[in-house]
Amino acid sequence: MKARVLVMPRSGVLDPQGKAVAQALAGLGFEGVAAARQGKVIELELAETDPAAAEAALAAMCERLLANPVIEDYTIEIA
Amino acid sequence: MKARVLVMPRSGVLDPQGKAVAQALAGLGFEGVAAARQGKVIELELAETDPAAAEAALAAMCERLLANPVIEDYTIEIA
Amino acid sequence: MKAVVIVFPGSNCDRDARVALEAATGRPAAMVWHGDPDLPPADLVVLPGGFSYGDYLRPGAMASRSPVMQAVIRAARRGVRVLGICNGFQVLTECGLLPGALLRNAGLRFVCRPVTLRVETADSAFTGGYRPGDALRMPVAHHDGNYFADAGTLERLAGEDRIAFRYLDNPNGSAGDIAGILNGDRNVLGMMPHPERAADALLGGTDGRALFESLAA
Amino acid sequence: MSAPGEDYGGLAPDEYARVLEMLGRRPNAVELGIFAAMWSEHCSYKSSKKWLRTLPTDGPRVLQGPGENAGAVDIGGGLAAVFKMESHNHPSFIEPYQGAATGVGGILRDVFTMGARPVAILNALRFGAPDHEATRRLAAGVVAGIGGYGNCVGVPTVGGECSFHPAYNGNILVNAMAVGIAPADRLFRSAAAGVGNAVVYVGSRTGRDGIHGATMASATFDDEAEQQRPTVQVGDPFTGKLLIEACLELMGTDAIVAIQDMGAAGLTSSAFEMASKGGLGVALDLDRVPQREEGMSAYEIMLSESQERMLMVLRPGGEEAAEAVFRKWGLEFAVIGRLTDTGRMVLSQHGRPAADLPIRPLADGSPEYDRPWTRTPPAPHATISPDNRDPVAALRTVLGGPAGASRRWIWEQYDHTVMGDTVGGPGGDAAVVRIHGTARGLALTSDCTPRYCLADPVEGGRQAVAEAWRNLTAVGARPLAVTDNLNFGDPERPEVMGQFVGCIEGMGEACRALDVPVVSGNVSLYNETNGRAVLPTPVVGAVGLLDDLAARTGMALPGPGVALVLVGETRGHLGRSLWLETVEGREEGPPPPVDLAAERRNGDFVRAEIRAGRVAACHDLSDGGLLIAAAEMALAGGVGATLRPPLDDAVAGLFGEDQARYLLAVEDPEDVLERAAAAGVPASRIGGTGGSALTVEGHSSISLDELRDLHEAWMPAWIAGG
Ligand SMILES: Nc1ncnc2c1ncn2[C@@H]1O[C@H](COP(=O)(O)OP(=O)(O)O)[C@@H](O)[C@H]1O
Ligand SMILES: [Mg+2]
Repeated sequence: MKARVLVMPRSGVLDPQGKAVAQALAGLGFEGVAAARQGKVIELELAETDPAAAEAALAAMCERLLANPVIEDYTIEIA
Repeated sequence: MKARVLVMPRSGVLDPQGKAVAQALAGLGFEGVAAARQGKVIELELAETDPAAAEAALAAMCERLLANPVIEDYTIEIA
Repeated sequence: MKAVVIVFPGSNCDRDARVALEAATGRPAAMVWHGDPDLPPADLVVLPGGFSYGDYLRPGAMASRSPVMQAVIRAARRGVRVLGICNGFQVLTECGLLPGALLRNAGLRFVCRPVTLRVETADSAFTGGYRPGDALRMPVAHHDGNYFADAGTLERLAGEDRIAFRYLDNPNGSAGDIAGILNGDRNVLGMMPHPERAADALLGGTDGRALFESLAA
Repeated sequence: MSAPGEDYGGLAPDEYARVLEMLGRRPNAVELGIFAAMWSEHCSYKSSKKWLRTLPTDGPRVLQGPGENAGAVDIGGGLAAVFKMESHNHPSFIEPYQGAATGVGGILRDVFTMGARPVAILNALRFGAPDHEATRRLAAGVVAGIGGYGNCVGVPTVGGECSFHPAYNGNILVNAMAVGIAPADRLFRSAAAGVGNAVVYVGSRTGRDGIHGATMASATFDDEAEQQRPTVQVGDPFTGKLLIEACLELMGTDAIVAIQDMGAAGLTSSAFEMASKGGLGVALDLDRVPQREEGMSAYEIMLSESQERMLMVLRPGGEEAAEAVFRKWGLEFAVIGRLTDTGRMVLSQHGRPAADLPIRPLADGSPEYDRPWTRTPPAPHATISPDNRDPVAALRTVLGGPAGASRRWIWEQYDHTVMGDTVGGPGGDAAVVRIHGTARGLALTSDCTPRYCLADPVEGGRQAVAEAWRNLTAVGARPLAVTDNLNFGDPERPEVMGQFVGCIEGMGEACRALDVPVVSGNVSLYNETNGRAVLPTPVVGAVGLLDDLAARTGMALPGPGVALVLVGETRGHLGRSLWLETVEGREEGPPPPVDLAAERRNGDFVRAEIRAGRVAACHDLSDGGLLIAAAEMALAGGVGATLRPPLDDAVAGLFGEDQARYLLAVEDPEDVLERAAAAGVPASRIGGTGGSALTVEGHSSISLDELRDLHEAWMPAWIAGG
């Protein structure tokens, strides 16, 4: 089973990369980009076949390793 | 309109971060993670309201800046 | 020789490059701001090390799209020499003057240490002061120096004698131990190690000096 | 900041009473927040200032002592060295990468605020036991964060220290020191002047970063609790670099009257300090403060600790030129208020008054405590039976374990060669940084031996200064001045306060005896969890001058056939030694006594020999004593050595940590010994160089290859989880 974890800076937490991306897009002449935030995405190939069990395992992985709860939020997407 | 751009290492391109994630998960006792790949996600807040126009603009942004075609593939998701 | 050093926001080896150039050429180097759409007349353009735009998104990505880079690309096509060191190498691959890309170090950590390079070709204005096989000591200091190119490109680089330097003690996982490459016309060199930090005996080595001197000659 | 109590926004009841008296009314929420911040331990030094006053802070070279953003000393040639050290202990425990990164960013700001270009960073790190579950993650994050900021701004991280002890399990220490160079006659200061002058905000926008959690939780503020939740400060080194360049560019003009970075307690403390030092008032319109988020309250704006921000007072007419500079560098620039003659801080938001406070009384009336303290009882003597265990086996244990292993894994993550002036980077005694464009250099070091401070704070305080002084001396530099970072537990506990008082007493004595005034510093208290305090850790950062870089030395043995000379008296003091701790597993005994007169005599002698070109290599003896020092010198030089134990008890002679000692490699030992005798300095020839092994005469030997592997292996293996 394939799964995807999105890890984004929590709202309110400064995101220097996102800010720089938004500015660079404006500099290249792309108008109408009000804001950008940058995070990371991790695509995983899991042996687990049960979606609920996979989701639980992924949540545990996020808590333990993939996301830093102090500054990041995560979302789990199962294919 | 909100949109999301996912930028992943192309297949065949070494992905040291993804590899490290897979190893670290195994080290923490998470079994059954066959592979992991790590990429970037950029969430954008666009002034554009027409999905097709937004998609075209996002593709241009990816080509010009957000992804490096030598090493990365991108996917555009519009909310 | 007239040299120009480009200053991007976040460049931090611009002064170091200038000092090394001035020592080798005896002439002041011009510092050019990234926002300038034009270059002053120059024989050599240096893209210095540093963290242009904080290395955000991808190292060198945003800098490679700055106004001055259009002028640098035109100059390179005219045959003006362009030297990209560290972040400058990343900018050169991002703007397409050099093939391939620089990925995150295999060890995933920033690495600052002296490395040993083997000179692979003396056939360029940059490496003419060395002999093939020379071993040079100079520092690396980067987080993303892991050179990547597809197999065909790697083959072509080797076949066309465009690999300038290889690591003898690969610090970052680079394909083929590549530390520096030339473009097809041999007037553009990108390299991760810092020759400008190895051009002063007091700082522990002068192996980089011949690179600047052969450019000045 | 200190841990505030539940009520009165963090103020103690009697402090709150003083607020009522000062205002003649109840403060509103914003005002209370400002009082709490300004009177917090961190901002007011209320527990420590009585004792800090006892430190020597003056001297002929001092251009700026404590009280400004950083201290400054004259280094000749029209230049000043500007430096300070600061802690980011609590933030680094919560989020190691960002905590450490913003610590570096903050200390860099302190230095360039004075008009100095930063030229070097040092870091002093204390982690918990290597096998404690959090230590690995914290150490990896902190080191990456320090590198992440320093590497990006392009200031070399040239030295530091790192040690482990279970007392830091719940409270790591992350201290960073920055050093800059400025024209001596153009130091910038923070005292505001000129009624009507513009108060200008530059740098990044203000967000809800780092607003003090405990203060936020106070009763008055739980309305929009979720929205107001404070967030961890995230460093933006890219903006930090732009801010350095923009400020230094503007400082080349005459636009700036006063400047202050926004550090702890952000806009509140910067505005207060500038106005109170200038004896003026200030009126700020908070709507003009560049904000990252919608709907920020006055309280949040005033107490945000967003990074990469500065406050300046500009000369009339200077605004346009200043704005152009900051716009060019892509930074925020906003006139947010004016200086007034009212002596009050008047804040308005949305066209309504938000706060109105008297500045001088609030600043001058900040509490000062004479906290009760008890002197640390003397540590009982540790009985150590003299025996003749193999010193080389002990060397393996010490050098191959957490206390003695190489810190290369750390410093290779720091760019220590950027700026093209690092003559001596990490791995030696003091780092040496050339003064750009000259043949002169600065020597830089940071030192503290907390296990000594725990056993005897006064000796430990003395020793921290003496070791820093010795490290500078060992490269041939003349020590100029020091900064400090005093890390302790809860000052409301008399034992902890006693440690603080004792350490300061020892430091003050040593600074006087060795002629190194304290020109800046930082105090970090409440480093404890569940009643368990960190070891008393008064870190000393020291700066010395090399008048001629050619007349310096390093610790690498130069090659075979050179004599080894031990300078200083060896008594074999093993109490609190690394040997006792790591080989015997005992943390016992008093620390080695520090004889300041001997320190001075021996050090002055060594420095003169180095300057005269008679010393090929030099290393001061500290942690681990003579054999460790000899091993480090052999490894650095890639050449072997043979050593005769200086005492009959080989272990005591080779591992004793007696102070005021140096190991020298010299070509002409007779000459040096004669000169030492004439100067009244104990010295003896104890061996020589050659071969590819380190040999202890009458015992055994170890090859340099094996020694190197041992020394280098521990840290990478530990981090990798092995
Ligand atoms: N955290 C660190 N960052 C940079 N360098 C470090 C760090 N920890 C130790 N070092 C370097 O390792 C060397 C040995 O450190 P230490 O044993 O504390 O030296 P000394 O005993 O001479 O004071 C020094 O050169 C020091 O600068
Ligand atoms: Mg030392």
